[in-house]
Amino acid sequence: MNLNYEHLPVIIVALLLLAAFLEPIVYRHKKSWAAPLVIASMAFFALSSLYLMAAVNYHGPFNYYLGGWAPPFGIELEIDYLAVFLLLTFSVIGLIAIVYGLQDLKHGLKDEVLGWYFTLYLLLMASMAGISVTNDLFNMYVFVEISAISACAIISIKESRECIEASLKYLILSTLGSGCILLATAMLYMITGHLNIGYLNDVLPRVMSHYPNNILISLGFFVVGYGVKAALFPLHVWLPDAHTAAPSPSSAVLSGLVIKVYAAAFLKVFLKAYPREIFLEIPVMEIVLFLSVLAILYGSIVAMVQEDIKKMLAYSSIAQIGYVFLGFSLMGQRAVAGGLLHIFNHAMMKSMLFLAAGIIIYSTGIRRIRDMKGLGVKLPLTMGAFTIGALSMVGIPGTNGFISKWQLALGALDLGRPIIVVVILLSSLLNCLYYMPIVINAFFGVKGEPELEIGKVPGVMLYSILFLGFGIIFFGIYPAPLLAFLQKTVTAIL
Amino acid sequence: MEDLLVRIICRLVVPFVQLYGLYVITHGHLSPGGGFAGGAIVGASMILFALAFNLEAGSRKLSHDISLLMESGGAIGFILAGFVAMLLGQNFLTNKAAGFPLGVPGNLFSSGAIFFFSVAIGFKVGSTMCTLFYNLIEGSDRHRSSE
Amino acid sequence: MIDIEVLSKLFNNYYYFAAIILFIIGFHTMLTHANLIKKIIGMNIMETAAFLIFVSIGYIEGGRAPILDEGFDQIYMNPLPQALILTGIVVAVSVTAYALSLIIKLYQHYGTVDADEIARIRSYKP
Amino acid sequence: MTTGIEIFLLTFLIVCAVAVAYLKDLLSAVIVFGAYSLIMAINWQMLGAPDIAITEAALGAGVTTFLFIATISKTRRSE
Amino acid sequence: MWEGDELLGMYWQAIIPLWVVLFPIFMTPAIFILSKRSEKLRDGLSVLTAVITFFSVASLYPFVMEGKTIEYTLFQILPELGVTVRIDILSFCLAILSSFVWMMATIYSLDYMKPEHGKNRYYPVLIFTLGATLGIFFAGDFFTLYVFFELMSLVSYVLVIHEETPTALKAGYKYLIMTIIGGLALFFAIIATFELAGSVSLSKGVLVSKPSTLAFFAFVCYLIGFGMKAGMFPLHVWLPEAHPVAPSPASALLSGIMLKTGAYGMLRVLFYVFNIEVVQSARWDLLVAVLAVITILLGSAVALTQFDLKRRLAYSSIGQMGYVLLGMILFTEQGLVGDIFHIFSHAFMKSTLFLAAGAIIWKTGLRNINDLAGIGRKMPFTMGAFTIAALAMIGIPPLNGFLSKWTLSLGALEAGLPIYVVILLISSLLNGLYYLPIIIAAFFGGEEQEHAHGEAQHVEAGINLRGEATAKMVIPMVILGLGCFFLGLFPSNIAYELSLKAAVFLFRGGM
Repeated sequence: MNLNYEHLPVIIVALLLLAAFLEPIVYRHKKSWAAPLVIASMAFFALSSLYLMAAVNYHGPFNYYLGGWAPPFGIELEIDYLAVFLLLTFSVIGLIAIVYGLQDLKHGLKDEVLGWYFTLYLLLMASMAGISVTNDLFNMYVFVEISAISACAIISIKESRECIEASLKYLILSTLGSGCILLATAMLYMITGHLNIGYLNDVLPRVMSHYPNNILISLGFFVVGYGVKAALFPLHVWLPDAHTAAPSPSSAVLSGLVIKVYAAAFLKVFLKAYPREIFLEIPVMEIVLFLSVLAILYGSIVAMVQEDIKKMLAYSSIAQIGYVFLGFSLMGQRAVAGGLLHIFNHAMMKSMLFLAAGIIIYSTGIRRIRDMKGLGVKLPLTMGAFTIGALSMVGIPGTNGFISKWQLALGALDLGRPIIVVVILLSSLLNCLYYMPIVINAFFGVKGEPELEIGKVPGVMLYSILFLGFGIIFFGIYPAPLLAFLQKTVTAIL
Repeated sequence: MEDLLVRIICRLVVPFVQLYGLYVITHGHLSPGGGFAGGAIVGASMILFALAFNLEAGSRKLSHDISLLMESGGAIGFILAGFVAMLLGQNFLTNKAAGFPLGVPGNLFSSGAIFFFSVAIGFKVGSTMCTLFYNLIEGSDRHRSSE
Repeated sequence: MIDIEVLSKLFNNYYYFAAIILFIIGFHTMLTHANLIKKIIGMNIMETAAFLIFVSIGYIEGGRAPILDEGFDQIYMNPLPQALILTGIVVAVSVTAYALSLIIKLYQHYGTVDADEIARIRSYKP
Repeated sequence: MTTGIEIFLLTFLIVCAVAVAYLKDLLSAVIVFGAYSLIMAINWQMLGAPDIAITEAALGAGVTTFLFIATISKTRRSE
Repeated sequence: MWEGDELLGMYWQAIIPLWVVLFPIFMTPAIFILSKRSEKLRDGLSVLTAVITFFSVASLYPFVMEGKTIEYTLFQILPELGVTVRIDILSFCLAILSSFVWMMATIYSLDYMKPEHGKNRYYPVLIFTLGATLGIFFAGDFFTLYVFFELMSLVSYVLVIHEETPTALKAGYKYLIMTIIGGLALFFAIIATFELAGSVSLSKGVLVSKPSTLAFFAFVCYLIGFGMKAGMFPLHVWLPEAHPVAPSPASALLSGIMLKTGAYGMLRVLFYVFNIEVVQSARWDLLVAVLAVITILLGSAVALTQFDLKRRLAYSSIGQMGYVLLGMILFTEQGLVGDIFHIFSHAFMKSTLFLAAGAIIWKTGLRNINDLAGIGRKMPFTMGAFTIAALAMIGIPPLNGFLSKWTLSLGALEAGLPIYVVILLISSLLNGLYYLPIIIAAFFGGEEQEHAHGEAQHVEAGINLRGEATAKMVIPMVILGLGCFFLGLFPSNIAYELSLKAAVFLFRGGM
């Protein structure tokens, strides 16, 4: 028996799936074990990701052939820097969200569906881990589908009519996106005979001049497909409803992680599978850049007029995913690193904000921003964490949002595009315009005790957002190792 | 559809359909078909049964608990079978290199782990089909979603 | 003449051609029809079209189904796309089933399966 | 000649797809979609993919149609 | 032995800037926690922190007078960008000034804030802002400077809106938005500098030595960012709203010290990022000059039309900051001396004025200038300090305002720009027009009506019009007022020496 670390990625995915399928049985027969099982599997996920990160950092990236079949026929997993980075992000944020969720969900969900929620959550995590590590386009498609279904399901699990409608809208559009991804994959397979990203990168430069139409179609469909799933600007229509209607931990995971995983998949396909020369001939990245700029401005502007706090956060997500795509589509060393960094940073900020909003809704039932006056007096820690998140969104130095903005802006200047920096700054200002009034209203301008009914906030919920808030500050002050790691990642990709 | 003729024919047909489904499942590596297709056939037979008689009769044959167990059990079995190769020092889901034979045409038990994989998938797909159908018909009194 | 060239190209690749047409029909049905059930059917058509492209890539004129038999010297179809599409079909069916269950729930809430009508009801009663 | 049959089948597929889009009666649309799936299954067989043919027949034509009909019986029949 | 002592001394001096920045910041949570226990402890600790900080800064004096510079990087936040600490004479000037005024304002706060709410919030924020402000001055590169600049700006928001009235909240919101805009402009400027030069350190000499489009935009953004804080003309809109609504000690700090951070930043930009040749050859100085002149005239002119005491003071601040901005683009040594000395003078004058105004408001509740007739007889010390500072503002010799204006004029003449002298004179005249009536009315006017019914009203309202405010309020005010006097008496006082050295230092290339 030699179980070395190279098996870990597949063990992660398999164990998460195993736990997911065990969960309904456990929940039916031994209810008290269900929650520990979820926590244990997520903790295992987080720990092994950490270990994997250390191993890859030390030994270098490695490949894993599923079933012992070498590519081009077998499915290959490639565990490179990017993959471990994504794994770590997903696992840690996922763990925190579900730890928080245990309390919140008991409050918000019907008892009998809780077990199913855990199943779906683990399935979602497994599929995201799968997308991160796989190096095979079709396998990626399958994981994308699984994640789409489970993501829809954790929205619809509340069974209110808003949830179901949002979930159905999401499902339909998401399937549309999957169809596009599948067709694009087929197009690539048609001209190269490969589905493996590495092989595609080898073969595509040789065949691209023979089949320009196929390349064009595949690029277009990939952009549409991943764009729909990651809510890139004109294809974002499903996001606000879906992220608003879902239970708070779901919103945190959906906004913080799920849309990011598609952005990462986009990065994998576009920068790892396609040769760089294609983008010189076909300006698809310019289009994505343009869309992401629009996304940043649109998301920020629309967020300003929202009344529901979760809806506001959802629109803000549209703007933030714009940053990620902005970094990727610039295709410079610093810019891509900035985009990746923003995946991590925004995952922390946005899940924290959603979880804080969840606490507010949990303990007071308030959803409208207008009604949140004086909340800072009643829920000082929650609103304090919210403030940190808001400051980070605006990009105040000392928070991690500043670091990613800095990196992105520097990346844009590297490529001689100061106008992008102006867009980033403009959006920071807009962020300020819609986050700051909440903070100000919560803390200031209230004389005496506000008349609010406050339920008791469970400690676990509070600790999880405080932990995330601490992370925001920590990575705002000491991002150096993370950035060094990302530099390595980007060097490997480009 | 509470018709005598339909019921009798159903009684007659369903065992054969199920047998065929099992055949498809178990001979997945030898002939067209496999876990997915066979499981779907078995599941479809159960649905047919439930349609011809009524839902109570159908769920008596395959109760929700059993269905749940089969559904999860199939998936778990598949993953566990995949782990076997790993315990033998090979990659996940490895068949040939882990010492299992690759299969001789025409021989049912000649292909090692693939047989187990097929059976596990068959269970899973078949029971999932039934669950889905019941859920759709029964409506929202029980919540369930697909995998 | 270019037209004839294009036509003959299309004729020679009739599977791709048909698949693209089906894809567009499915896409169109999915996007433009307000009826949710129709949308789901469109979704299925779209996905089968994509599968059709995939499988026809592996198609070889005069080849046999990829089943190992006594004669080893025969030409086989490429088995890889077929194996993949099997997975794809199962995924498609699960998505369909899930979507349909959502539609039923939506019907119980709104009394209609028409997306436009649902939007109207929602905007009517905020 | 095989090409003739293939082209006939593909044309039939397209016709079915268009018909599905235009039929006002949802039940008829679903039935036509069932036919579409069956033709698709035959198509798979023609393409040398019996595995998919069987699966498509069972899942696409069988189960999916069942599910659609079940849904329509729960909701409303006309568009 | 002797060498060891020397080395130890070096280490100690190297640590002081860090200590000075971190000590108040770390005391903040302590004060916050203790404030729940006892108010006395909280007040005492706040004052103690301010005092210790001041003396720590002061202990650097011999070191700095030797003309030494220390710079080291604490740790890296981003590749090539870290938290860098640096002491030189310019930073020492600003640091000693701000810690001194801060100490005074903190002592003043003790009694002033007694009737106010939210004191548990006020003191920690006050002390934290001290740390952040000193962080700006001891920053070794623009990145660190930016970080502390943003921290200070954001945290001082809490000071601005302390009273939490709708007016205060509105003004505070304006302040916040403008601060963020300024911060973002700075962000752009610094990032562009980093892109152009590969570094934003203060010790690399001139960073950008060739004018280019990007460099120009960077310059403009620096101007927006720092000019925003300094209340430069088109960006001054937040200032007259925010300064009056803050509690008076906070106003004194906002006007006296925090405005200076903008001027300090501009000085650093002009001498470290670009240099004289770049700015002059590209004629960028013209932009600053025009804006500075408009700022001077506008600030002084609008102050005339204001009848709220603190608002008038706030507009006066805008005008005075115009002098500072003007002084730095004269690019003569004399002008620079005047410039830096004016930073000193204005800090003393304006904080005295605001503290005095605060004492009047605290004691009588009167904010309108027309109601202040005869107040000088009731509060002689307060109005005495007010008078000295106001006269200094106008530029009456031998007060410090005169000295700085004199030096500035000399600098302008040296630069061959006598027009600036005319502007200074006009502005002084305007200053006289809006300060003198207050003083005259306070000491000589309005006896009858005040006695007739004004006092009766106030007695009804339960306010005692007689007598001074408490000693804790009067003493800091008087000390600052006397400072105005002594710093102007001889042109060889400590502040002037420091300014002289700093100006020479900057002209030598700032190494």
